[in-house]
Amino acid sequence: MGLTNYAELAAIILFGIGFTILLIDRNLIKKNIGFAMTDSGMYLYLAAKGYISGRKAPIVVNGVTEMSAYINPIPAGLVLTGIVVSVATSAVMLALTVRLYRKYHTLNIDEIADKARKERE
Amino acid sequence: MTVALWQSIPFACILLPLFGAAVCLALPRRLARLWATFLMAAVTCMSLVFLVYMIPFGKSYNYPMGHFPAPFGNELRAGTLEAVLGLLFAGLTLICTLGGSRDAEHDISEGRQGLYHVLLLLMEAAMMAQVYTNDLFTAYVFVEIMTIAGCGLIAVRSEPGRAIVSAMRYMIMNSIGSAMFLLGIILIYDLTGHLLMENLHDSVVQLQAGGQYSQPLTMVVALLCSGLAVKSALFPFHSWVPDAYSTATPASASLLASLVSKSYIIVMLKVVFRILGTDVINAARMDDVFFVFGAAGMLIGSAVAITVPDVRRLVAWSSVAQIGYIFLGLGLHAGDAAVWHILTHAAAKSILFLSLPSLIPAGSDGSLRDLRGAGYRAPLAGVAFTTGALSLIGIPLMGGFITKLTLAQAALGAGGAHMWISLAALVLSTVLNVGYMLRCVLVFYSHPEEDAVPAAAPVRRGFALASVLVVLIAANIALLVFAQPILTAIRSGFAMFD
Amino acid sequence: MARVRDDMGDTRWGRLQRWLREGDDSLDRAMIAVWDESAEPEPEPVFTVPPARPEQKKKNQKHTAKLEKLLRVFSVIAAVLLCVGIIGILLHTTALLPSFGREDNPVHNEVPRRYIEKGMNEDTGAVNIVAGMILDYRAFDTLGESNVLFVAVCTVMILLRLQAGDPDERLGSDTRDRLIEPHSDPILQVIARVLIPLILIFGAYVILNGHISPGGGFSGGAIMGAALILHMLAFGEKQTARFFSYRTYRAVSVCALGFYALAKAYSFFTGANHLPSIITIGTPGRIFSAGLIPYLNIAVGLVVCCTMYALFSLFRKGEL
Amino acid sequence: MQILMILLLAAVLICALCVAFTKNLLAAAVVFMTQSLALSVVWLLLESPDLGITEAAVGAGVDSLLLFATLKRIRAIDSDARENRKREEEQDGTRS
Repeated sequence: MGLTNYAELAAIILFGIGFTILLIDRNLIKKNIGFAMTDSGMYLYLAAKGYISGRKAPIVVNGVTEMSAYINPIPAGLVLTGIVVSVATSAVMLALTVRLYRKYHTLNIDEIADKARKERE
Repeated sequence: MTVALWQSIPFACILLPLFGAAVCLALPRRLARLWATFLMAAVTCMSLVFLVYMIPFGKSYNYPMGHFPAPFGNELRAGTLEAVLGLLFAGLTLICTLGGSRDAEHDISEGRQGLYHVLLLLMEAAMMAQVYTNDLFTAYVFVEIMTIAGCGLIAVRSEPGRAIVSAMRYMIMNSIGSAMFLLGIILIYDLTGHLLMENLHDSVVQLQAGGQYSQPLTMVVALLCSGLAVKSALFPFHSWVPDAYSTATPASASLLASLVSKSYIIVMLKVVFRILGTDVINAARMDDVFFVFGAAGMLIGSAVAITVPDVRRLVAWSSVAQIGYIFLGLGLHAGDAAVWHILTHAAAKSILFLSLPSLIPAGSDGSLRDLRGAGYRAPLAGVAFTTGALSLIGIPLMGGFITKLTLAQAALGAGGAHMWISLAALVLSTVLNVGYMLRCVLVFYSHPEEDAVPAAAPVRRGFALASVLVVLIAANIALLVFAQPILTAIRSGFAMFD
Repeated sequence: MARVRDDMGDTRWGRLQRWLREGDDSLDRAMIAVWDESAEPEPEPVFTVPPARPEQKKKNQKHTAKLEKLLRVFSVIAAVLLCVGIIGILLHTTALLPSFGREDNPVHNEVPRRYIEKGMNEDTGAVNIVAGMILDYRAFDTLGESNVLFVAVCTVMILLRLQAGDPDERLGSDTRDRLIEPHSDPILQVIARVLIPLILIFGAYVILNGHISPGGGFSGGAIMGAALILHMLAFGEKQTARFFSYRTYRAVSVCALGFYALAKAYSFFTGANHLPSIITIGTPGRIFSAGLIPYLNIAVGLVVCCTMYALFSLFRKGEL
Repeated sequence: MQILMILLLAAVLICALCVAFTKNLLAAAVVFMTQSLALSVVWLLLESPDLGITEAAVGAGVDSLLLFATLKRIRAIDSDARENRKREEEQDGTRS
């Protein structure tokens, strides 16, 4: 059983969509989801790099410790770290969103910037 | 290889604040402040001792984090350059925290002050980790700690509104930068199979020689460098800087402006000189990108600073320009000029941000009009601001002058269009610098009009700020007096850097 | 003196001097509009249409609506183009990279070889090689990662925890709104009473077996945090507050993170100095084997569990 | 297996597009949660069970819960503001 390169393809498209939402969408919550998607895309890409067709997950079974039996454990470990980091970041962004909404009653970042500028003047 | 006890200092400099941050959460407010200050002082002392031992030692060494040798576990690496930067970061964190403590007490509500000190300690740990780490992924994780802690430090101010807006902008810009940086790490990991910097460098040299992966390598260079440039607020990505620096409490502002944006540049230095090597950077034309954006940042940052009436925003805009100088240094392959400017700018910018609150009268929004005669009302702060301003202007015999001298030397060495553009940019931005900085100083020392309302009595900021300002003035002068040995140390550090 | 300045006031030199000495901003205002927010990603002129005379208003509104529609179309097109551009460049790069799923890729070098071949029996003692990697070989990363969660909770607390004396405390009354108050739903409560112990036990299993089977502190901690969140949703925050408050969070995370930092400091220090370590790897496959890994997993699990609940609770009611 | 993988990846991408084009934030959050769930199965197919569990618990679980909590909080802020306004109007009415 082998998987062809679909995972990387999907990962890149996911990254592209997420990055575009992060850049273009003016809604803060959508921006946040876009950021999370960007990260998922990258992690999918990284995890696909560790895959070797026909091999098993890196959990030692029956004491077999040969390289040829398992896939590469490093990308999985890195992704594990990354997932947690991205949840932390998105929690902070959401908290900022709540504070901003409480103050300005809108989620649109342009309107918020407008109102903040008026406040300054 | 046996490891001397002093060689464990970088490890202690990272782990001590990390541990201290967890403990700090449990302490009551006043004790938390004492504890944080104590830890910062301890880290500063250790960094000083480390530098004293490091200079005669004369070569860099690797320090494994765990029981596993080179490519298998995490590693730290320290040389003279790291020791100098470590001392700068530890010392300035302490100084900024102390100098801004009275304002922080005033700006931050009581329930948040404990958390504020937790954030400061985590920030210090992350910065020390940036300085000493020898592993790209570790750098990413600690970059994220710094990003989030920086967001907290901007938003910690009790006043809602603009501080939060600027924190949000900061966060969006930084997450774009993080995404690019992480993608760069993933691609380079895929190409080489390593995350440790020396191994990465060996593989990259091989790939470069093989010529098979030149396009992906260019992509890696672009992603890593532009991700870090976005995070360090290089010119077109600076939109959050003026708001964030002018609304944050002075300690946070000086910390963010003088240290945090610099530590992304430290990672950048590692990427450029240790991982990729200048050959790969040149092949990808990244040096020209640095050069162009650095020069543009220098000019535009200064040009805006000269028009801004609010003195805090003025200083913030000048930061945009100063980051431009550092990137110009990178673009001209003058790493020593870049590092020297990191030192100068950190010392000068923290003095500006810390002296400003004493100069701005209570109830003013910080526009220059209210600041007439401020230099007489708060003499020490006035002298401090003037010192910082003169250093940034780069009048002969001040820190900024040596930056400009080294940059000009590098430009002359580069020749061609690079030379003319950078010389022109240097001259023009120096003129603009003189314009806005001298303007501030002149306003501070002009007599207030007789019919003006007498300003309210200045807030007493006490002994801590006064001593901090004296130390910073001394540091700015010391940078000038010891310029030659420091530059030698930086250059020898570069020799053992890659 | 004042008279002299009056005379000079209109000359260029006088203006420059005034600008230098007084911070006169007449010179600046025009420039500010151009520069100060020059980095706005999309300066939208639509929202800043100046107030117009009534007869112009209707025309302006029509004009604005048209402009807005145009802008929206433009932004969609820009988004699609940008998206396609990013995807195109990256796909082109990927096509040149080492191909997918092959065993001779540069990624599969001596590092994973050592992790797999020596990981369980000599180095870490963890059957789950990924757990051995993140908690032993590359433990420094993971230490940083736990602190990312810690710093995130601190920042969220700064942002959302209600403070006495905050200027916007009055605005925080949304947290006491009845929309937030849970409805006590008997069906939910009965199911929760059955499910919560099961979820907690499963979370504990995932944490404790982190070095033997898939899982570990992060996933197990998140599962246990979900149980706490479910408890709060089903029985109301007052019930949950009886056993989980800010003091609990503080105590647990201080102990767990402190232990984590100290334990890892010990192992880093002995490792770097080539000192013998008292930590042994034990018999692979047992619960208490693999040196520090199970204890670190427990510490991480506790931190993550408290973090997840704390985050949710802060978002929900602005209090812990 | 291959077909399952393709289906899941297609689902992930469709979810991403839906999020990009929807205006309804709650729908976006739910769709995002679905996407995380599909991804967690993809991790399993890529032989990384650790990631599968973590993504299911952290990505699909906690991250979406935080999104829901935020949306709920925003609604509460809205209704709070409405009530305040109503109260103020009533006060104005009684005064005049």
